[in-house]
Amino acid sequence: MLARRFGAQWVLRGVSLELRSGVAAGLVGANGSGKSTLLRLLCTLLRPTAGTASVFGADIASEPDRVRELVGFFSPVPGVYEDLTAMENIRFAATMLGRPAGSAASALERTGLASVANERVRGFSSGMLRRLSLARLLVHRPRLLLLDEPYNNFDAPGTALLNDVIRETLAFGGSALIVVHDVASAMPVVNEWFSLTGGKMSPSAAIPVGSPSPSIIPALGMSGVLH
Amino acid sequence: MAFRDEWLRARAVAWKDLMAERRSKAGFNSVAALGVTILVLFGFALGPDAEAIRAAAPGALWLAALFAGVLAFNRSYQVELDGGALEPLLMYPGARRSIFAGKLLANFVFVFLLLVIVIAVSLVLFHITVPSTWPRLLLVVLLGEVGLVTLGTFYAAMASRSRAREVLLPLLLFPMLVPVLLAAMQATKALLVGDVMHDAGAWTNLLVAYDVIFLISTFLAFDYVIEA
Amino acid sequence: MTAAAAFTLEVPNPGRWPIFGWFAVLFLAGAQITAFAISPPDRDMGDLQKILYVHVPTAWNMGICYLLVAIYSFRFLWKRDDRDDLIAASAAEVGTLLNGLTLVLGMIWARPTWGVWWVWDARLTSTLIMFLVFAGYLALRAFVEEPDRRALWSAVAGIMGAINYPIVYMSVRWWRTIHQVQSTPSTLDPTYTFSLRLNAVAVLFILIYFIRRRYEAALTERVAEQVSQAAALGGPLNA
Amino acid sequence: MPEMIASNGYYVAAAYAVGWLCILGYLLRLHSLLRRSREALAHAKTIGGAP
Repeated sequence: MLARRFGAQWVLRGVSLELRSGVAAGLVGANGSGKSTLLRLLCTLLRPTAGTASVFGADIASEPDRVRELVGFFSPVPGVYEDLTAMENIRFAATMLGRPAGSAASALERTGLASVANERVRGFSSGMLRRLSLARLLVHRPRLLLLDEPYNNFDAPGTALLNDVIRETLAFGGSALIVVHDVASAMPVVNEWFSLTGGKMSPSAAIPVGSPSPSIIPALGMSGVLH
Repeated sequence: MAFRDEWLRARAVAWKDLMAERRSKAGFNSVAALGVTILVLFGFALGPDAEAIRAAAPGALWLAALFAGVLAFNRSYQVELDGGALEPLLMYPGARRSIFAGKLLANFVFVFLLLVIVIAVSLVLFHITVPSTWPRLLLVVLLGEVGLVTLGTFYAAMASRSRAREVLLPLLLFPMLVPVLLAAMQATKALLVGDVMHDAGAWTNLLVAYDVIFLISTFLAFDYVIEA
Repeated sequence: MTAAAAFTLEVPNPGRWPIFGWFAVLFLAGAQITAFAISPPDRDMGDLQKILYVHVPTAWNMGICYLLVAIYSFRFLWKRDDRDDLIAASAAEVGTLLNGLTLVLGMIWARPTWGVWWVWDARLTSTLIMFLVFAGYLALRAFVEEPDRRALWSAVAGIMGAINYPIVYMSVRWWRTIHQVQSTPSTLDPTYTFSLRLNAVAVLFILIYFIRRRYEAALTERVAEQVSQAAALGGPLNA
Repeated sequence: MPEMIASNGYYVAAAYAVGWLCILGYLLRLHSLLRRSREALAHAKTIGGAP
């Protein structure tokens, strides 16, 4: 029963979710319902006040290092260094992730930023910034994708690219948890839907479940292993 | 194996900080200018009498490095805070002390360049003749700088992320720096006159002890600081 | 919702602490009067020595406060219990008060004894440095609003500050010292040491009372903060 | 040198005065802090309507 308290307010009161590998789960909920808190807990940016969660067997509280290896967080804030060029940013990410330097070039290629690789990020448009953080995700190749409103101000090719990356991750046995308002864009990839209201999570029957394998998700504590 | 990864990560963090600093140029020039300004002010404060200025030179030199250095410490986290890059940095796997090590390295290089300027200017302004013991003096300057940069980078990790950072960093940092500054100033003073009293050695050993204590304690504490 | 309930903070009730408060004040008065009564006039210091009966105990108890700050800061880092954070903060505030008092009393003692208000001596200077270190600690707590971050950072600052005290003391001591060589109580005549210890215990009672009530106020304020936050963000805390 | 001894008396008196001033001052601060925090709690409870 994962919970996180800010001061007094239980932002998450007992979220239980078990995500099987190869599954992309869509998460909807009003603003302030704790969606991004859940993501930030899963990627070890926040410590849970109560309860546990494990990502592919790695417990977020006791084994944060293993979790960080497995989890990629795609947030609305790109979080890149404006004084560095696109290539320098991604190469820095590759070094920090222990990935080969060459992976930076191919990631920029794939996200269509090869032409601006040596330009400083300061002048980039918001769409280009999103591609840059997607490139960072490509270098990382995490097994669990945590996507926070990924489709916002992303053009059509960008959305297609993002869904490709999600499918590739599911293909190699990874999973994705996508916090989203724009349900339509996520429809092609998401096969389960959940809603989060008032810090509590429940399988959301309201949204038609378009998943090819409608597996019933037991409402186990988040301590259920995502495998 | 793990140590090599941590070193690679630390070096990458240091390189990133220094590159961002070099690109924004304004940073170093303004900090160096401040250091020189402080030296000049010391000259005015202590009056034209050469003897008085020469006696106060060690103190002036280290205080100029301190006040100018404080600006550099807060700035070193600004590169993360401006672009919201702190969270991605915290999400890379690997021990977080490599982030601290990287920032430490970058600040050490930055403050070293600052010290080169401050020392050169003070040699001129304060009519200091380079003593025969200058190698030991260089060692003391480096050891003093290690203490300054270690504590400065550590406390800036907190101050840079809270309100009124310009006030909070000096308030947290200066009292903690008293032992390091005291030892550095005394050793510098002794060595500037050729260490006739032979007490520079004692102060230098003290400086080494302080650096070790503060390096160990800040490396252990950094994980808690950066986690919040 | 037991998990949630375990983490909410209960409001402390004053209980019999106010009575202890009165007892501590009276005990201090009594200790000072006894010290006056039984202490023989010191040959050279005249009755200046009486200042030491309040200066030295205050200094000792200041040390105890800073030790408490370090202990509860460590406990907080280990257990992450908000109460430890609030105790450390209360001990730091009381410690800083005693620190300031020690400095003022030191100056009042230095003036007639050495003819100057301030003396760059090892103990006085390191006490002054500690005052500045914990002024920084209190400023850090004031500047950081977010409770979790404030607690974590002040725990670290408190520990680093406590580590620094012996270091500052040793370095200033080698720099110079004309302070009375730390006369271990045993070397002085017994009535003097008895008076010192009696007053030290008295100040200790005051210290305990101050910290406990300051902690009570801080905890009540934190619970109020939580209750109002919970209300504002929907639903009482342990619904 | 009676004058020397006499003036010492001022310093001793000053020391104890400062001592007690600090204690009484802090007691007042405690009193107001306790009162204010209890008021804040009562106020918070009325808004929250917590049980």
